[in-house]
Amino acid sequence: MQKITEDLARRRAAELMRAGEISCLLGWKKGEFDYDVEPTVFYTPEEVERELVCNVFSAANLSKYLISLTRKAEGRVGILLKPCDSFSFNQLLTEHRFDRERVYALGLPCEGTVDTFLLKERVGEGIYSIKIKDGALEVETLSGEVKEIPLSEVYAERCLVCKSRRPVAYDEMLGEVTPDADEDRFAQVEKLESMTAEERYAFWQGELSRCIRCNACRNVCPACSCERCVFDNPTSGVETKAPSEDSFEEKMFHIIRAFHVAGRCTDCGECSRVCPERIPLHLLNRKFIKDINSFYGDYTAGAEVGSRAPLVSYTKDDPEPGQGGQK
Amino acid sequence: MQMTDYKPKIVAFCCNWCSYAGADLAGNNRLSYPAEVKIIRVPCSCRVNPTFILRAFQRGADGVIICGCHPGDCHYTSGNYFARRRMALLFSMLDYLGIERERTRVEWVSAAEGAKFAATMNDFVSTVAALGENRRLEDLRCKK
Amino acid sequence: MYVSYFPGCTLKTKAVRLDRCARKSAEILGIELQELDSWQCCGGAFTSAADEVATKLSSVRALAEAERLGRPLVSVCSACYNVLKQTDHAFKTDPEFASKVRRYLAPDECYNGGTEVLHLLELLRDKVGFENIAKKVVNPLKGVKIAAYYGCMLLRPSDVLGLDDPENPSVMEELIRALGGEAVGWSQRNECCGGYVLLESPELAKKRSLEISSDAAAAGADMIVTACPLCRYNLDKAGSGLPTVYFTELLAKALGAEVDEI
Amino acid sequence: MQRIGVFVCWCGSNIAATVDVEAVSQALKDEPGVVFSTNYQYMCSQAGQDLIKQAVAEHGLTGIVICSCSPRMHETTFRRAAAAAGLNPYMVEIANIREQCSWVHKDIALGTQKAIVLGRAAVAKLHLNAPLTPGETPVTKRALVIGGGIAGIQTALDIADAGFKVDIVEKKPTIGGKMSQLDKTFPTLDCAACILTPKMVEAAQNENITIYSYSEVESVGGFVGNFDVTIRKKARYVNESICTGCGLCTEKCPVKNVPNEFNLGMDSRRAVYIPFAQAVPKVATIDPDYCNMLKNGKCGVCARVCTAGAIDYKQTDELIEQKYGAIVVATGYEPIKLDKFDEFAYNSSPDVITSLEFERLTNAAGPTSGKLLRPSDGKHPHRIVFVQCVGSRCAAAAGKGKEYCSKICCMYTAKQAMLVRDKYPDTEVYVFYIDVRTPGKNFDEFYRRAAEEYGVKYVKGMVGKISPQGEVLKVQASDLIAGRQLHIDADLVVLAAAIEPDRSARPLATMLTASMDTNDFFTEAHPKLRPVESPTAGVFLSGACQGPKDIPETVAQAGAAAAKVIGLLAKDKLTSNPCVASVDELMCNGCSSCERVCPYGAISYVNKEFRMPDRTVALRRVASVNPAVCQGCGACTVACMSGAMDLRGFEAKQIIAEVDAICK
Amino acid sequence: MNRDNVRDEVIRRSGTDPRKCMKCGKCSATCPSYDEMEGHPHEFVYMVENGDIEPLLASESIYRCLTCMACVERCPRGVEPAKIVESVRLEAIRKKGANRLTPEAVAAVADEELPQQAVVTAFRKYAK
Repeated sequence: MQKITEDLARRRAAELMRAGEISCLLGWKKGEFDYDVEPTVFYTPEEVERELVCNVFSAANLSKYLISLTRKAEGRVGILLKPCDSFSFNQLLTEHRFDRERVYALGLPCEGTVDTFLLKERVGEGIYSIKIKDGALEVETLSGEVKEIPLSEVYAERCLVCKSRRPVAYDEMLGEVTPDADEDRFAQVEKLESMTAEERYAFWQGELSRCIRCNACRNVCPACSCERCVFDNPTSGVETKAPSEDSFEEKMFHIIRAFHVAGRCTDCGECSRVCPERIPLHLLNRKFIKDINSFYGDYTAGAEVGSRAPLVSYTKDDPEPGQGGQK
Repeated sequence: MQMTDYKPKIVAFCCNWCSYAGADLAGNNRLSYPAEVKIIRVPCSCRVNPTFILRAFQRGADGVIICGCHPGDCHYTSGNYFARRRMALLFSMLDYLGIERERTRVEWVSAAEGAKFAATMNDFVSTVAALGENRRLEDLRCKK
Repeated sequence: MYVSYFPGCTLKTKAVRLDRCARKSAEILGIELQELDSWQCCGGAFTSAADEVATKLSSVRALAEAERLGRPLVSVCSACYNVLKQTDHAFKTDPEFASKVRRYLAPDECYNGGTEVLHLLELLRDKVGFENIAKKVVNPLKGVKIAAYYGCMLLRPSDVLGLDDPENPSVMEELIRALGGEAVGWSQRNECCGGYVLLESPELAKKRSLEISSDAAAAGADMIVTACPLCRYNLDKAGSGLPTVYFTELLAKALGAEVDEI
Repeated sequence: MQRIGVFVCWCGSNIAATVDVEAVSQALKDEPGVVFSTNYQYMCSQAGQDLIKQAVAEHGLTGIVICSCSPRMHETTFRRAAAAAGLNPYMVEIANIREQCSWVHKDIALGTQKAIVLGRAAVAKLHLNAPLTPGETPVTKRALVIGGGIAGIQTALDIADAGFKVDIVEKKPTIGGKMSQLDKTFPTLDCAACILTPKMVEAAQNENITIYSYSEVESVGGFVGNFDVTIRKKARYVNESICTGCGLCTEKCPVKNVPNEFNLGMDSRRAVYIPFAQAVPKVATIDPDYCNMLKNGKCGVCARVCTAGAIDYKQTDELIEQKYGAIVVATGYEPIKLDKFDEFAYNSSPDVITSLEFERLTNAAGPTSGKLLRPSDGKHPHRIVFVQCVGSRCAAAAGKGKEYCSKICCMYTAKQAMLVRDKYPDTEVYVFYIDVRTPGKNFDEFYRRAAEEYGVKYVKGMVGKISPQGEVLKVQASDLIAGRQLHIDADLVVLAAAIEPDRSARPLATMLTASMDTNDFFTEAHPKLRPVESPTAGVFLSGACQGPKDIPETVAQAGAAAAKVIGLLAKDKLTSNPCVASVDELMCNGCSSCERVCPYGAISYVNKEFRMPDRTVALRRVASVNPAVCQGCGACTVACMSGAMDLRGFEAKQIIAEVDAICK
Repeated sequence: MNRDNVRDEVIRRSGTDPRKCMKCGKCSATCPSYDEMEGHPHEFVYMVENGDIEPLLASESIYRCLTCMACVERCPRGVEPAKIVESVRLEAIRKKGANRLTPEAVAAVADEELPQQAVVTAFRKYAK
């Protein structure tokens, strides 16, 4: 995202707030370091003008916060939506999770966000500060060295294969829509599919064994917006609070989580972004998306409000289970 | 492990109207199938939550089969169509995770198909038995 | 349209007209019948026994070659069609047979069940279309009453061959009508001429054939048309006096093809 | 903590022979919460039920587990016993150790082990059971009968006689069905019309009965006691209330070549027609496929000749919405199409006919005025061959025909053969049979009379091929007893075609959510004990829609179905199944997933204020289930990802407890 | 081989199940060769089912079946009698020296126009 967009966003949001159009704004502000930009709610135009950050580190999908914020806040809530976040926004609307009238959405153009893990790996030592330049990051390390890292080398995978940079929901658009990414979103899933069952098993055992059940994936996921998660619900029969001795617990959690968001997941990639163990959780969701597309025809969750999700509809000649989509 | 000694644990979810009645008919006609098959009665195949299936695998089941009315014949008109979608996706996911796809199955068995019920169970048990014990996506950390 | 062509042993010798007329007509209809390089005699009869493998190998080889060429395999002779199609079906439905066959085949002639076996009649009906053939007729078979004789091998077993309704077939009648002729209705058209027992019991074959040709005569036919050299031989010998011709002869004549007298 | 009693049934030797019932009751005694465990010879007997009552009282049981036959058999019995003992009837769980254990496992050790596991699963589930109370819904005191043949008429008359309103929906222009096409009926040789038409008139005149002829059921909603049905009354272009049935229009209509379906196409009718003289309602119907006025606006003869002014070319289909408490299916049968049996030359010779066509040829109101004449040349046939089992008893592997016995053919063939010999003694009659099946009152005597007194030649064998040749049909057949192949020159061949359910039955079953077997016959709730009820509550079965039946059986079943309907309509209120979905509003996201999968429209949404965990109050959209409409399938429970939706009696934690017990 | 083994082998080779027969006799009604046989199609099915194969092996009937498949086509039970006849015939001619047909015999009946097809077919059906 360009500096110009950040300026525009600050100006417009503050204007709206001063005019009483919105009572608060869901946006991002700088955290402890330049690279950890975190979601926040601004209540005054001054805060917005001073602290709102809209740049390649504004990765978090804000749409989920609308559920609680619209319940609490007075008047209309402002929100900044990257194109991918706008799909989540629509999906939440489809599920009646907030009232559209209570929200004013400012659409942001996006060319990708930075994978901070990748950046840290690339820099190789502690980062002191970051300056965003055209197409590159100027990183000053703790040892005082200044490195220039091309953005193209540290864009997040989810942005390289982004399903669409064309926003599907906003009240006003700040800046120009950027061209779509052209990499194949399902290449990684296909690679796994082409492995033998043994290899896949080994892959996922290695990945999922690292899970510490911190619930970060669940908490960030805009589709995981249940009032109370089944894994916290004593009547569900599967309530678990923490990793148990049972060797299957984490797999069950992740499979069920993926299943619960199947047909609703917009592939925003937040789950993998926040995972402290860097488990590629999005590959589970993407598998469902790929299967849904091939079994039941292309479907993009959140592309339009009110569409019927694949798991709550059917046709009489759907493929039989276990046939790999064959009818 | 000797294949002949190995008895897989099989959980069969049967809808009350067709498949559970089909299983009863298999009994009425004295059509035998392995005792490893234990049936759980549900009103409809659409009552089967993927959680139940994963829970069965978690607790040591080697195979899980869901039986319902034939598509178009659901007592509740559409339950099995939803079940079919859910299971198609879930089974594909389990396969993706490296759990053999032969361990899960959906079969449509009507109340009149006692013979099909018994034949299905015989086939399913021998298929699962041939795979051996389920490795259940074990967590590396839990390995002794 | 390019198709692979399996002429069969008899078409190369005693039934040259069946073959020549088929080729000439195909040419006029824009079908390229490409004779398989290395076909061998199909054996004339399909042995239904599950443990017969060697006798079916020549058919599998032909199927394999057609598969490599990626074209349907067309036959004009009822018997070849019957044997090829039944062999193909056995190969696709009986894994034990398929695996036994593979042991006899060279690696490069392996068959994967991908060949569509067609009788020329099927090709004309389903891929060319009788209405298109009718447009190309230059010598309509006007005023000729023709009894279409199917015998057994074009029709049975119908669940494998699927060429036509085994009890009430119509493909040859439709062809006759497309060529401007009149097809007579008669009931012995799908009964056996006794072909297989010709050498074993000539009198039985003769009895059967006479029954068939007399029924055709009783129905008022001027001639019988067939797709099988053996049927033709038997019916000719039956002694009812009714001439028997191949369907390709009628086709070639109606389409105005020049076919040398043999 | 529950106090659970376990009762293991021997079922005589049905269970006890392959399951060590003592070992089962001993093993289950050690399960947590089990305070009493025993076994008994017949738990379903009065003595067995008394045992339950006694144990509940003595041990203060809060729930019981019965290890016995299938719950589909005796769940209701044991629930009643529990209620009689003062327990909530839903505190009963059944472990099916007969159909799904003792009858299918021959090894006693394995059978016993499995029975114990099944018992444990039932105990584990019962621990989580909660008392349930059925809801109550009112009953609409009106019945719908679908199909106006003898089955539908009889059912309607019986229901009407009990004082309830009943509507008959018949897709044809007249009621009467197949029976109206028959000549005589076996084994008494009554004239079909003589016994049927009075009933048709009775139905028309009964003030409790409304006949919707030329009508079809368009949609069915609701549930037992409260069905909402839409009936499409097709436009017949004749005002039914004005038409006097004089028939003048049917004589003057210039379109004369319409195949007459009542005579199976063996003669023709006009474009405006009354199917037969005794039709009910006796009103004309215009066939829009043939009427020149309706097709191109040129004609209008019928309107001109109709003195009553009943013709209405502008008439359109009418949709009637009506509420019913019960629905009776009486859709009947059709003979199968014989396209795949051309070895019998049905398509190539007009003199090869079906038995139903033969009925019309011998019926005084038929195309030949009752004279038996060959369709081809109108000559009297002197040698007739009847072929039985045409399309019946065919294996699926044969790829054609039906697997079942059509049941009525042996008898009507005997009747037809006998009548031919009676009326035309110079006619030679052969019947080719595989078996002659005559299990009915006076049936075998009837068949023997055909052979012994009337000289019908019964040949054990089958016809292989029929060759029409000139005027004769050359019949090639086997005589298995003589060991000969027969060659008969017949003048007429009559094929006893298999019967199959009417084609309207399948879509109707879908509307009614009533199950069907693989042959499209409606399935009964229990093959022996509930033969006239469909498994779908409030839907009953009458006549051949449930399986092949002759007239006496059909009438008996029609009366039985009526009795069941009367029993239902006599109630003011129905108690509904309490095993329905219920929503935990605190957990509901209001996402609408459940609503979208509910086939009954039982789920709606309300906005409610809730105190949130952070002590704020929020207005939230939450689901609400109508327990009278919910049928308890559970589709919503899986669509709900938050787990807010659960199914009473089959709760998630109950099923998981069963899974755990089984996998232990 | 004992009687049961022969029966099992004949049935296995035929690929059919004679127990499906309901004794309707349609095969024998259909058979164009009926009068030439002393064991008729339905009897083949019945005798093979019961293991009475010896009399069939000795019977000329096995060489009178036209393999026209009419019985297969018309059997309402899907029993396929012609395949049973063929299986019995193979049982007979696979025995050493039991070839039914010799080249000399063919030469004796062959005429100018006899199609090759007739010869190859006869050898395939009546000789090993």
